[in-house]
Amino acid sequence: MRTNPVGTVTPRLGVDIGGLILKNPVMTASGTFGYGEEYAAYNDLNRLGAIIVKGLSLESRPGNPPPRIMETASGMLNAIGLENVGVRDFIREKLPFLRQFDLPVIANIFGETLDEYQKVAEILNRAKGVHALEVNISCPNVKKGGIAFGADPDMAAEVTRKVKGAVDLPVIVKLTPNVTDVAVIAESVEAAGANAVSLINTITGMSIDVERRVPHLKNVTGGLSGPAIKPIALRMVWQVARRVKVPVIGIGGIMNANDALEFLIAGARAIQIGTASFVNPRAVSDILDGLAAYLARHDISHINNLIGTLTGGEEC
Amino acid sequence: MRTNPVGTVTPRLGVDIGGLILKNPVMTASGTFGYGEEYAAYNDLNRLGAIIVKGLSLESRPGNPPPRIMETASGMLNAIGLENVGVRDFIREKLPFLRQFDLPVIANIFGETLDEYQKVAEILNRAKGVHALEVNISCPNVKKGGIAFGADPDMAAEVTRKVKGAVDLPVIVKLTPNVTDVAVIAESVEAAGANAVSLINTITGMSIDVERRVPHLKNVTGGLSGPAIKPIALRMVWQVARRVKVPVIGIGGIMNANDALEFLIAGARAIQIGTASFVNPRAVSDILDGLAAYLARHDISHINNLIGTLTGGEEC
Amino acid sequence: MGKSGSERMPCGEPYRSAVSCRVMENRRVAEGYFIMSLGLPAACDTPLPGQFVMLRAKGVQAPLLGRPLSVYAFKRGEKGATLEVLYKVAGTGTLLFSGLPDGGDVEVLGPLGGRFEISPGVKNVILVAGGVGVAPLSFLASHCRGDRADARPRITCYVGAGSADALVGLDRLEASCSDVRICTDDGSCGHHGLVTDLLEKDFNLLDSRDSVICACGPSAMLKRMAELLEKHTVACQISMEERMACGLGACLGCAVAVKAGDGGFRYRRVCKDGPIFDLRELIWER
Amino acid sequence: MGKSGSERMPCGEPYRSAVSCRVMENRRVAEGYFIMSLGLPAACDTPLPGQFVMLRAKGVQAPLLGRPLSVYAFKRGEKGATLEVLYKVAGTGTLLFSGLPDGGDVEVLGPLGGRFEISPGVKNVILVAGGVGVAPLSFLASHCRGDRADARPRITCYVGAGSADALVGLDRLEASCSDVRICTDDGSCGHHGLVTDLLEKDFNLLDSRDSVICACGPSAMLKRMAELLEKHTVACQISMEERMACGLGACLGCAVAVKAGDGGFRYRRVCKDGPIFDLRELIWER
Ligand SMILES: Cc1cc2nc3c(=O)[nH]c(=O)nc-3n(C[C@H](O)[C@H](O)[C@H](O)COP(=O)(O)OP(=O)(O)OC[C@H]3O[C@@H](n4cnc5c(N)ncnc54)[C@H](O)[C@@H]3O)c2cc1C
Ligand SMILES: Cc1cc2nc3c(=O)[nH]c(=O)nc-3n(C[C@H](O)[C@H](O)[C@H](O)COP(=O)(O)OP(=O)(O)OC[C@H]3O[C@@H](n4cnc5c(N)ncnc54)[C@H](O)[C@@H]3O)c2cc1C
Ligand SMILES: Cc1cc2nc3c(=O)[nH]c(=O)nc-3n(C[C@H](O)[C@H](O)[C@H](O)COP(=O)(O)O)c2cc1C
Ligand SMILES: Cc1cc2nc3c(=O)[nH]c(=O)nc-3n(C[C@H](O)[C@H](O)[C@H](O)COP(=O)(O)O)c2cc1C
Ligand code: FES
Ligand code: FES
Repeated sequence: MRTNPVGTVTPRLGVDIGGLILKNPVMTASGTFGYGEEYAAYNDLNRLGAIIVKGLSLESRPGNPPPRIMETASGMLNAIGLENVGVRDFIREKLPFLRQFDLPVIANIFGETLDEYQKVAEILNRAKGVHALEVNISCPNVKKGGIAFGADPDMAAEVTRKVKGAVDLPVIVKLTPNVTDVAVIAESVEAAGANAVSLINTITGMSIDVERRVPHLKNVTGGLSGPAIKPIALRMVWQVARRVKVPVIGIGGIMNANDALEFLIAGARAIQIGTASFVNPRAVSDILDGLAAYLARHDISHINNLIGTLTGGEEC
Repeated sequence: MRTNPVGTVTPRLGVDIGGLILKNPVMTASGTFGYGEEYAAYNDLNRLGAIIVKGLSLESRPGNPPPRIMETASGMLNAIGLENVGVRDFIREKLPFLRQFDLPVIANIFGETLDEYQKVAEILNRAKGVHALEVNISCPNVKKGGIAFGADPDMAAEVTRKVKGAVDLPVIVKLTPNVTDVAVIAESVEAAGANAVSLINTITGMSIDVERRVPHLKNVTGGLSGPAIKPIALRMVWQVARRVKVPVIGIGGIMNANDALEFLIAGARAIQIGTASFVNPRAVSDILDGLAAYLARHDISHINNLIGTLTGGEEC
Repeated sequence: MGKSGSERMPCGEPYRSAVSCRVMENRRVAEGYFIMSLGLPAACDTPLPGQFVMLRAKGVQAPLLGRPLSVYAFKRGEKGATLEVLYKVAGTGTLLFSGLPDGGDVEVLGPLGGRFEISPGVKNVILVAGGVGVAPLSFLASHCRGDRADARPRITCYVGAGSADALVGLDRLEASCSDVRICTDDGSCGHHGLVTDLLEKDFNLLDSRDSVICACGPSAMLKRMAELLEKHTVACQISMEERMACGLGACLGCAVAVKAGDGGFRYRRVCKDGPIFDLRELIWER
Repeated sequence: MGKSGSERMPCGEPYRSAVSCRVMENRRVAEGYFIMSLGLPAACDTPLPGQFVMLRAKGVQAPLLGRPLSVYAFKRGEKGATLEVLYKVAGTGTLLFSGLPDGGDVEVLGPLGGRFEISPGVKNVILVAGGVGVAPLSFLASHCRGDRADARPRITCYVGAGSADALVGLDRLEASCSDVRICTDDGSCGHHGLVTDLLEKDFNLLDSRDSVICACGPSAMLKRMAELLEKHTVACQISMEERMACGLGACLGCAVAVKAGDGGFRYRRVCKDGPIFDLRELIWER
């Protein structure tokens, strides 16, 4: 295990995510940091709060036909289609690399059925070097006619219970923004035992090539991420943080320390960096530095004294 | 009534919106074009497909305390709070100006109760020079604990029926994007008699001043509009256009003719220009010119031959 | 700032539009303060003191919205006109402006909004400028000079800034005003203290039917002035600031609260009903 | 393209990062085609033929993502190095690049991806360039020249473009190649027709164990080549293009379908597993 060579991790940044203690609140968002290897030459992985790996299913999945991505105004659409090596290959081929670091590994998981969720969770629970699970409930449940597990409070709770029942690891449930009231889903998974919730996953969008009159993505629709969605993500995090007691992890369009601070002030206990890593492979490190600098500049002794300290609004 | 001085309105652009015949599909979005006066020095209003005026309630409303707007990445948040002169003053003070033009006027209406919707609709139905109503069902129903009428299919249908029952004018129902499945709401208001649906209204978002730890908007949250939301709006329009038979009017982040074409190809019968008018007060005219140029360049004899002609996707 | 060539209104006038124009010079005049000169076509409208323009860097996607800047100077020349703005780097938009090279392209919408009104009888014009608030007031001062010599009022200008480095536009003010009184928060130039303190001292001189105060500055300064003027009757016009989207009165984004007849309040649009308001009309705390 | 100064890996190497560098020259070489020279720090890695960089204009918010461009030339100098890219204006990002002034700032990430592999035994290198596909091939040709004189393969280059105006980079190709054969779709220069037709004619010359084809161009060209080569055994490496987000292999956005052992397919990442692929490995229609 490598040690931190620069020592810029300040004790004032530590956070507790449903029993998982992180040295700071900066994590990588699933699907945007690979399995860590790709970014290890760009960042000292020992410094990160945690790494959340690309979503894992029971068997490997090829993903969707290309084109899979398209840039939009201040954002991007992706329809990767949850391509992944499968949970067993992950443990065999990817996890050993990550175990070298002083870095909590959070496995993002998904399934097409409740059983698949449970099985993936069980397998990971036995793996050495997995510190928590993040359950992606934003993928369509093929058995239920295309309605995502995450869009229904009862189904979301059911998935949560299944996964919780299968593991001793902390379980973070990752919520979809494509719902009428995300706080209702958050409350439901909290009641079902989730140790934390993370949000938001991507917002479904599309884009058309008007010269050829075809969608830019072969899959027609894709998930929108990046700065464009930040105001929506922030609003949802703020709504959820006022309704649940478990820690809330903020995700969506965080490009710099300022954006990260907005989420923390709105009530997020930690944050995840997604699309920003594509724009700047050192985004996670830069954001971490920026957070530390803000706390120092504002003389805030611990990040917990910043979290959820929004004041001054007058809701009408 | 003024005549069109340049004659660039080509017959190939005419569309039928639930019985209302427009000379072209380019309208102004409610709340972004005032009552027409502000933009009359910048655009020949006779050329527009229609004008949709700022939302009207039974009595005048002061709106929310400032700050009311904030720019975000490729978008803006607004919490105007439905400030308006009230339906009677509109008829007395604003409508006469609009009647000078060869321009269909669509009144955007909202209420805090079903009764208010009905009353506003009745008053407008008797006014000379109002050609259709657009019913904004995205505002919170204070009587029902903050849930928007538009987020519930049954309540959305109820508003639609009330308004339809009160008028002979074509009724367009304007849908909120802050829902799990916008097509369900669209189907519901179609069944309740809506002559057309328009979407999307703004997406709820927020933004924080991290130095002062206060929201940028006094109202904390506001509606996100502009290019940032275009992929989401386009996806919803595409989803709805496949599920309802009534015309669909596309709104959301349309900044130029290319954007407008995306919506038309996705199935929108007409489009509305909102935030773009703030960036370029001639946006509506420029977009109209661009649409005509596209049809000419692609040798498309009528815009109806373009609407809904998306091909080539492979949904997974 | 101009008109579109292609179409004409029934009256024969072309329709207006934002005008693309060139940055002739973009000069740093103090740390964080710049003066940008823009070359406008001859057909542009002549701005009046207190009016503003919405400025956007051309072809950029971000920021999306134009930024309101007061007219600092305007001059007609042989083939066109020159408009100057004096601005402070406050955030993304103004930072982008500050980096525009000479020869860069911007879009200008305007002139917009209302003007400072100095009625013919006025003998004393008192300007109160806080920081970059000097921009519209300097333009106003040069306008007063431009009127018939016998009708010219006496112009006294109070200028406040954080420190000597942030005192901008003094040269022009000095050319147009009878008297320029300076103060800085840190005492590095002129009076040590707030501009409103200096103003307070001179109050007996000011409070007259022949005087009018015109002010522009941070809202703390304007609020303090409102307190000062409570027990006086001298007229006071102020230039207000609020975030703007359209600049034309359509979006209702730039609301400020003013007193309504019934002791209540109503919102007015800074862009259309302002930016110049009667100081006593405004409600500072709601 | 470089390393960050502040932190070091356990091995003592600094961590990598995108490098800010200056546009030394951004020259239009034909209508819609530009060559941009970038000044890189001495510590940068040396790119290999076929590798690419992700380029972003510095400080702009749109476009968000970098744009992949092949390395067209690279030279180390006294104090640093110069990297050249040859690009065609295809949309928003490349349009923005084309407007960057000399002295402008860009961010460069790379060199990324794999290289064209010319094994020592190869006697004939056949390059097939469609349009701007000339960029990586020209760099490859200059590399082959750089090797030991006795080991140098013979390089023949087939270049296709829409018309004579769109033929770019010929000078350098001619300096590095034994033979440059030109064709244009409209016959305005060289052979009238597709580059693949010209190639087909020469096929008996090419199909040898000592030859390797390296190609880069529009997918229609590559597809046609795949058909041509079906009945031949000559090795063929191609540079593929797909939209990219990360350029590092993390996002899985740049997938292309290749044949899998079992007669099926699997996706490979252009940025990490490519951009150089064996032509015969690819699946063109799925
Ligand atoms: C009528 C009018 C005339 C103005 N004239 C001048 C002038 O001559 N010179 C000058 O330097 N500035 C002037 N301003 C202020 C100027 O418009 C803002 O500083 C500018 O819009 C900030 O944009 P930004 O993108 O740089 O900052 P942002 O990143 O948008 O914001 C930075 C800070 O400035 C505040 N701000 C943003 N927009 C405005 C606004 N419209 N008014 C006030 N504060 C704002 C924000 O709340 C934030 O605190 C004027 C404003 C108005 C309304
Ligand atoms: C490994 C690699 C090397 C490349 N080398 C060069 C080079 O040396 N010179 C050069 O001119 N171009 C090169 N390209 C293509 C170049 O990346 C695209 O033209 C560019 O990204 C288009 O960006 P844009 O914003 O200008 O266009 P956009 O507005 O994004 O799109 C315009 C059109 O280009 C297509 N396009 C967008 N991105 C890509 C992409 N990454 N690859 C292929 N097509 C794309 C779009 O589908 C669309 O049809 C390379 C691409 C790859 C993947
Ligand atoms: C290319 C890509 C792949 C993603 N893959 C996954 C995934 O496998 N599982 C998951 O839960 N979220 C996935 N996401 C969603 C991100 O983790 C994140 O929730 C979203 O991108 C919003 O954050 P951002 O705006 O910072 O990117 C993916 C996002 C992108 C852009
Ligand atoms: C300042 C502002 C005010 C608005 N007021 C209304 C309104 O009164 N009624 C309504 O139905 N929609 C209103 N909208 C929503 C717009 O009509 C439109 O649906 C939305 O802005 C999305 O389109 P855009 O991205 O093109 O702006 C308003 C939008 C803005 C930005
Ligand atoms: S900025 Fe739109 S009304 Fe003032
Ligand atoms: S661009 Fe991200 S994997 Fe290739």
